[in-house]
Amino acid sequence: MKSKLGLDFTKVAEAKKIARSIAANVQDFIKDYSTVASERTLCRLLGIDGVNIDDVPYPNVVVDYLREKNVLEQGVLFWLGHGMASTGLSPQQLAEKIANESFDITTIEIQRSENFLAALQPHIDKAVQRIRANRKKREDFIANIGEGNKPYIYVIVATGNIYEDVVQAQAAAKQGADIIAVIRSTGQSLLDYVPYGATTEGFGGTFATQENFRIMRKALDEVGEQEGRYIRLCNYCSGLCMPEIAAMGALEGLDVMLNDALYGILFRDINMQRTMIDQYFSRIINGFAGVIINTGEDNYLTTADAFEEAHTVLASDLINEQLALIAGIPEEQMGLGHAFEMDPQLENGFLYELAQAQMTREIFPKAPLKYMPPTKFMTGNIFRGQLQDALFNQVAIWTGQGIQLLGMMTEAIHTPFMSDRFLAIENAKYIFSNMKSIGDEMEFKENGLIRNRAKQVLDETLELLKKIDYEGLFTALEKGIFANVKRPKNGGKGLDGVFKKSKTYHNPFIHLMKGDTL
Amino acid sequence: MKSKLGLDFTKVAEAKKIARSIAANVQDFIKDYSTVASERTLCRLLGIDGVNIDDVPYPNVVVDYLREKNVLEQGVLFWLGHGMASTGLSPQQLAEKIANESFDITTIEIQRSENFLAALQPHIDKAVQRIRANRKKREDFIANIGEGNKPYIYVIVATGNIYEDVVQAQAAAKQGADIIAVIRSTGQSLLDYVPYGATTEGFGGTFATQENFRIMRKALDEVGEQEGRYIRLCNYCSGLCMPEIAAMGALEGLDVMLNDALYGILFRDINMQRTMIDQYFSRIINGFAGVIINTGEDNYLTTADAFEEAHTVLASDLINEQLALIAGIPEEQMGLGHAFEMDPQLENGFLYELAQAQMTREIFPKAPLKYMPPTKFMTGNIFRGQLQDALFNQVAIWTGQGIQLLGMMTEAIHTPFMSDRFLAIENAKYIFSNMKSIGDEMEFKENGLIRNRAKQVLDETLELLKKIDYEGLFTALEKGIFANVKRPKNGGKGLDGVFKKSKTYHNPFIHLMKGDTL
Amino acid sequence: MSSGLYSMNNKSGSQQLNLKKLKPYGDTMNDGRVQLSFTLPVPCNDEAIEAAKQLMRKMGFENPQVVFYKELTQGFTFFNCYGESTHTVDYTAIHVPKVQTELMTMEETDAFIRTHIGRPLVVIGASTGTDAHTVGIDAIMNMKGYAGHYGLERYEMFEAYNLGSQVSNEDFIAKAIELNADALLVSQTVTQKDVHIKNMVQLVELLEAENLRHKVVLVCGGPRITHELAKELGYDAGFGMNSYADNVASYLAKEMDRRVNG
Amino acid sequence: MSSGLYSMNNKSGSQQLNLKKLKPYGDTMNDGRVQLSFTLPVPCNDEAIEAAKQLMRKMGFENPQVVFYKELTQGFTFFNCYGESTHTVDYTAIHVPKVQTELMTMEETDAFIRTHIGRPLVVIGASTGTDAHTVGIDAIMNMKGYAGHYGLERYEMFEAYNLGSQVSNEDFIAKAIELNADALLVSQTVTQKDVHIKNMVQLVELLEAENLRHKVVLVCGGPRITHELAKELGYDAGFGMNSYADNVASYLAKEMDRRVNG
Ligand code: B12
Ligand code: B12
Ligand SMILES: Cc1ncc(COP(=O)(O)O)c(C=O)c1O
Ligand SMILES: Cc1ncc(COP(=O)(O)O)c(C=O)c1O
Repeated sequence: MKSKLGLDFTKVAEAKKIARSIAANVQDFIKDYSTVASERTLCRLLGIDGVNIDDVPYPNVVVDYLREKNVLEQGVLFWLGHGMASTGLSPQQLAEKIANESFDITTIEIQRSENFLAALQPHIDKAVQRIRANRKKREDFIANIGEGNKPYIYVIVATGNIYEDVVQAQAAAKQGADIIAVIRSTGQSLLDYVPYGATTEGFGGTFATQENFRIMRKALDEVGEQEGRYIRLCNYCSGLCMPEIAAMGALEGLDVMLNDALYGILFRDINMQRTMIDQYFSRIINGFAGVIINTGEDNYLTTADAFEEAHTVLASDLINEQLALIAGIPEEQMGLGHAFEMDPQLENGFLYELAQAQMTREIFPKAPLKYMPPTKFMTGNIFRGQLQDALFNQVAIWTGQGIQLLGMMTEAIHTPFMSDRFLAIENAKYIFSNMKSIGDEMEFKENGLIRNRAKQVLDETLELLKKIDYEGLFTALEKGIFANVKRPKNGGKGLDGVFKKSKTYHNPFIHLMKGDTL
Repeated sequence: MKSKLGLDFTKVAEAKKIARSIAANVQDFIKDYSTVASERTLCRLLGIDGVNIDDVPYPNVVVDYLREKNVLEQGVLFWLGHGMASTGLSPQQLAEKIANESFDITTIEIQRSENFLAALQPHIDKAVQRIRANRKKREDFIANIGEGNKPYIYVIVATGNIYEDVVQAQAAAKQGADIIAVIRSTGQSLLDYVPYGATTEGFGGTFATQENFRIMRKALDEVGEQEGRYIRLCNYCSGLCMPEIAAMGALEGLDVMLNDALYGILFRDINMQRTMIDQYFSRIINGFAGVIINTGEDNYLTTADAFEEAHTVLASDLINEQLALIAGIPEEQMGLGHAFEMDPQLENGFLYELAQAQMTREIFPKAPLKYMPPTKFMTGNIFRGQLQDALFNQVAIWTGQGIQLLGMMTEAIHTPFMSDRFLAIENAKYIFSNMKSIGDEMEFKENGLIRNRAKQVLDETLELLKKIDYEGLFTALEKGIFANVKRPKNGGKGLDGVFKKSKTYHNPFIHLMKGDTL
Repeated sequence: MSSGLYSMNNKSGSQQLNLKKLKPYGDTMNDGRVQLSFTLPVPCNDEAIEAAKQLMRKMGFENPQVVFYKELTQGFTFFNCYGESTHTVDYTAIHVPKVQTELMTMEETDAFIRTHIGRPLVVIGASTGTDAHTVGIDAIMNMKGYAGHYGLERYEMFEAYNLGSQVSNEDFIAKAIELNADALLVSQTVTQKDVHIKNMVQLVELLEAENLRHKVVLVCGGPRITHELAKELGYDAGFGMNSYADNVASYLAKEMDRRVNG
Repeated sequence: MSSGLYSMNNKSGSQQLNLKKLKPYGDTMNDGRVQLSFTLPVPCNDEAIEAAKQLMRKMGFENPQVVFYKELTQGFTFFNCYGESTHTVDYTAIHVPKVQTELMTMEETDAFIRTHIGRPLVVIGASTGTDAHTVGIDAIMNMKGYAGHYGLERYEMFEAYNLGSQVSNEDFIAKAIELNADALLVSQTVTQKDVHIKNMVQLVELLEAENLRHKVVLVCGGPRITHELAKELGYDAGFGMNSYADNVASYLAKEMDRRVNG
């Protein structure tokens, strides 16, 4: 396809090459480390679930125990494998034994490596098969019953109560939503555990729990069948439990997950080493589960200026693309983030937004780009808000975005009412239909504002990437390269959950899952 | 300027030629006739104003009197001129004498033609000078203080109370309106007289009276000076008093007037002969006063389908252009009407609207086109209404329309609240600024939907014009050619006010005013 | 690792729908959330915001929130607000006066009239007074109908006369007498300053003066007309938004049957 | 030619503004017009529309009009309505609790503190609890400020510490003790399920427990914060939308002066 912007694709290739080098350097660090969250993830994949009498999830019980005993660097699988081999108990039984009887698993006899692997294998297979089956179920549904057109209409539910969320989600699906994202309760990303069970009390969102995932997945299958359209379920795995939630999502058939270490670093003050390590494993799981990841570059523009800092979004997308490739995620599952966040007062702002969206489209041709609505410049004036969202929807249909996070006219006021969501979906559907072929009809003037804007952003991106490559991503983050936010390499939350893997550390899932796509 | 649509301008020229022939045939009929309204207009131009004790306006008193006496075919100027010459009274005094003392002006001695003309001349001069002065005042204001950019933002006020209208009008001007239209009370166009004085009680609008014109003109001058922007005043002269109101507007410094016999015929069931004759004189006055006329083709699409019947709008615009040229109106004063009225459910409706608006722009390059908002498909859903109006505003800024009649989100509900108008202006200003250069940036694909649509409408228009030319405009109207409405040539209101002019009939204003532009 | 830290216990019972105490719904049952916007004729300042909140409190809103305000022009301030309504409605007790007729198709209606009355009904319709809106009455009467519902002119058992718009009540009645109409259909669109009320009441008065009122089925319609309002004004039935020829045809057939055959 | 036909006499007196009985304004003084939208948890039918109207009547609306309705999903119907409010507000009696300080410029505030207090004031600020929104507190504190108002860090007579976001109340107090802070600035953005109220009240309780409450000027701010709410929760002052560093700086200077010099 010819560039509508006259983009110089040799520059794009160069940018991708530099981003690859940046990502490779990060990966070079990651490969030697694991974290408490990654280990808990392995517990979950082996089927450990539930909470003890103090409401502590068993994966935490196990991992915390090993950490207290200072043997975590061998990895949880090492201990569970040997534990199973010598006791004949299942992972879940072991976990419960540790929790309730203070069973000291670290004192068991270390077996021969075949026994240890043989004990693990059925549990590993079970996890892998369950995830494969979920993926197959999704693909069959889409093949046999169908799905919505792109841009997928993505809306959030955020009542705090999973049962109320179901009502809202089904309503949205009936109105035309293709993806339902259940927003998490504020602060969940800082919890170093995943809450358990169905929950009905969250703030600004509903807790991400495996039971809640299950309840919502079922509700969406139901309404999807009624509507003859597969309805995707989205949740968040950024935060201190990144890979754990990715695993829960894989086990429960989630379709889309917000997955971005950079978001956690910048907006949740999570330690960069911790979350980069977690991200690697979480993405491997997402990739294997056929989950589309969403990255969080759009958030940069809530604190930085959308016109001045457009190139930081593109640079970050390019780095995120390479980090995702390393984790085996195919381009078709990369919902790279960008946003419509320019000041509505900016003269010709629409044309600049259009330029940037088209540019992003052309640079990541296969990715189901995730496009975020105006948020920063939304006000209590809901009537103007409707318009800002309409222009955003126009840019999306014009430039062929993949996932359209619908803007709500009440963005500055509250998490959406049922009626807000209806009006937002109506807005999107009207624009998408009324302007359906606009992208095909329009050509951008040579040397006009639009082409020049795209060129400028690409040039600035290239400069920035070179700088980041030179000093390394971590240092760049320390200097506040993204979103005007500075984070120290050893600061933030969760660094104490990072450990260097010992020589006997073992995680077969990486090998099994990476790059396995249907 | 090159056509962005690839329009075939030889076809445009052909269409204009046919329209010229249609208009010439109509004019051929008009030239021999006058009407009670045209005669009352002459009374007003000579300074006759006020009402008798029964609230009957003196112009009506005089003309009705002459009609009763069966001497109207000589024209009111004949009798007033001779009356003045023989009594030495002013026109106003003569009118009062007729009203109060049943003075029989038809029995006075007929003077020599010089005396009669000499008696009229000072009054004629006074009228002409007053109108010229108004025009000069407007032009000076614009030159010295300034005016808004095109598209001019046009909003209506319609409280029924002129003083309340003033509050609303000044508010709108402060928010950015360039033109304030005072909507008339429902049914005024069917009155065969013009109400008198300041009025505070109207339905769906405020009566058009000379005093109301004066009050509003003053209010707009006031706010215009505060805002440093000339604020145009608009009212309606379609209806049974077409030329009378045109004269009042000229005397009070109005800037824009809805002036369209076709509207009256189709939507008010006014007799076509009557209103075509009235239109001719009213347009001469409008032209001389520097008033921009607005035609009513947009209304066709409230009863006919906007996609199917687009060519009827263009055909009517072409005829109206020629009729206006015959009355001496320069192209720069022709606010030819068209509208954004397609069903919002129509796939690619936006692209068709864009095609038609651009086509209209290119066919009438100098005209300050009057562009009407969506009305027919507006519903009680004000939140969607905002969006329909936004798309309309987009087409306007994209295609360079002249006068933008802002849509109101409450179109289906009530005449605008003060806040509705604010939100509509905010909508327009946001779109006009945020998409300012879009027209310059975009090129339409060869052979695309847009270019093909424009071509199709032009072709259909040509066919239609040929048909109308063949059978004559009056017959075409009888057959329901416009707006799916059929009107008989001798039906409707006001035919009894038409008379054939006698040989001695005299109206020097036509000669004085026609084609006199600054 | 305290239990408090990990506890996610459900703290408040989920709200239940109670049709006897129906409340608005924002995102949670019985949250009472309502959006309002209005203008107050005062300058924009803290007192204006407080006035807006006090007004909302009087309307029965808890936690009134002014989320946007803007001075529209000197002395007029616009507000966008949200509040939680404390009022409830007993939904189970609601009885809406309705045009009590089951809907019949065109064919059924024609058959019904043929059997029960045995002759076509004469119906005249108009947009009366100064109202120039014809699309509504045309939707009901014209052959081609509206939104897929054929108009009365297409029915075999209606003799339908559409007088168009701006028909004075006097002319309307004269035509009714001339045609010996069974039913009169009045369309009213312009409602500003209650002009439609005045006009519709005048028609009833004129009909009564002519001793005609009880001889015709008198029906009105328009976007702001309800059956309730129609009854109040002395009409037999009223039809609002989203009503079509089949609604009024079914009604007329049944009503005439009632009148003729008791 | 009857006089009636031509008469245009003013029939009803024009409405007058009465500040003691303030009413909403649509297009005519005292018309009381208000726009509302809400959802009722009932299916879409005539009874639902009537329920919406009854609700509006309870709110004190005359002539309640449902101009749009739509079933959002089975059992939930959305309404857009207009009505004429009968409630009035006595605008002349409104007294809004305000942060009673005249605004000073940065230079004036610095000079004031220099003269009246003689040392820089120590101020710590944070977005507390789980709230991750920093833009608001940054707007108040950061050197560069916001919307053309420099932040406290730029003032010579403030020693300003911005702790960022997600700061627990415990950590916040610890820092206050460590720095011997004169004033504490709390920013709260997320208000869903009143999480801000809980969090802000907890801070006051902790301060009281530490016997620190009276030793500091305690200020909060955020888009849904009002001075009234702040006072209710035991804060000294609250700042909402459209407040900037100069507002809070002026207040702090005057308030400290009051406390120190009586
Ligand atoms: C089209 C239109 C016009 C056209 C009318 C053309 C024509 N030949 O009818 C034109 C351009 C001429 C026009 C002019 C004016 N209009 Co107009 N117009 C409209 C518009 C855009 C659509 C109305 C319409 O056709 N609806 C479609 C039909 C099918 O719906 P309906 O009428 O509701 O009919 C349905 C039902 O109500 C019912 N029904 C209706 N009648 C009857 C009768 C019976 C017996 C039954 C059983 C059922 C029934 O069945 C129909 C099918 O479901 C509305 C705005 C809007 N979007 O609603 C404004 C609107 C109605 N107009 C309005 C006004 C004020 C005017 C003017 C008075 C403005 C002026 N001062 O110049 C003029 C003059 C007309 C006059 N004096 O009446 C206002 C009325 C405000 C109010 N509530 O008082 C509106 C709401 C616009 C606005 N916001 O200002 N208008
Ligand atoms: C930017 C933003 C974010 C960014 C924050 C980045 C950052 N570093 O701050 C990101 C993307 C991270 C984010 C995340 C979330 N957000 Co957020 N976010 C916004 C957004 C778009 C703008 C807020 C903003 O920056 N405003 C600009 C500043 C300058 O205004 P301000 O805060 O009001 O501050 C002014 C005054 O209030 C005052 N002020 C403020 N604080 C103080 C303090 C003092 C002492 C004083 C004197 C004055 C003062 O002065 C300032 C200048 O005038 C709003 C929507 C909107 N348009 O308002 C949603 C919004 C605030 N977010 C919301 C939510 C729910 C969240 C999440 C919880 C969603 C989730 N579950 O994932 C998350 C998590 C964050 C959390 N737990 O807190 C909701 C809150 C709903 C509610 N009322 O409860 C909003 C309204 C969006 C929505 N409709 O859902 N968000
Ligand atoms: C990539 C990413 N992850 C996570 C989140 C949500 O974060 P939290 O659950 O921490 O509030 C966002 C918010 O937009 C995001 O963009
Ligand atoms: C050309 C023209 N004249 C007059 C009017 C208004 O007509 P009336 O005053 O008859 O309602 C319109 C309405 O849109 C119009 O388009």
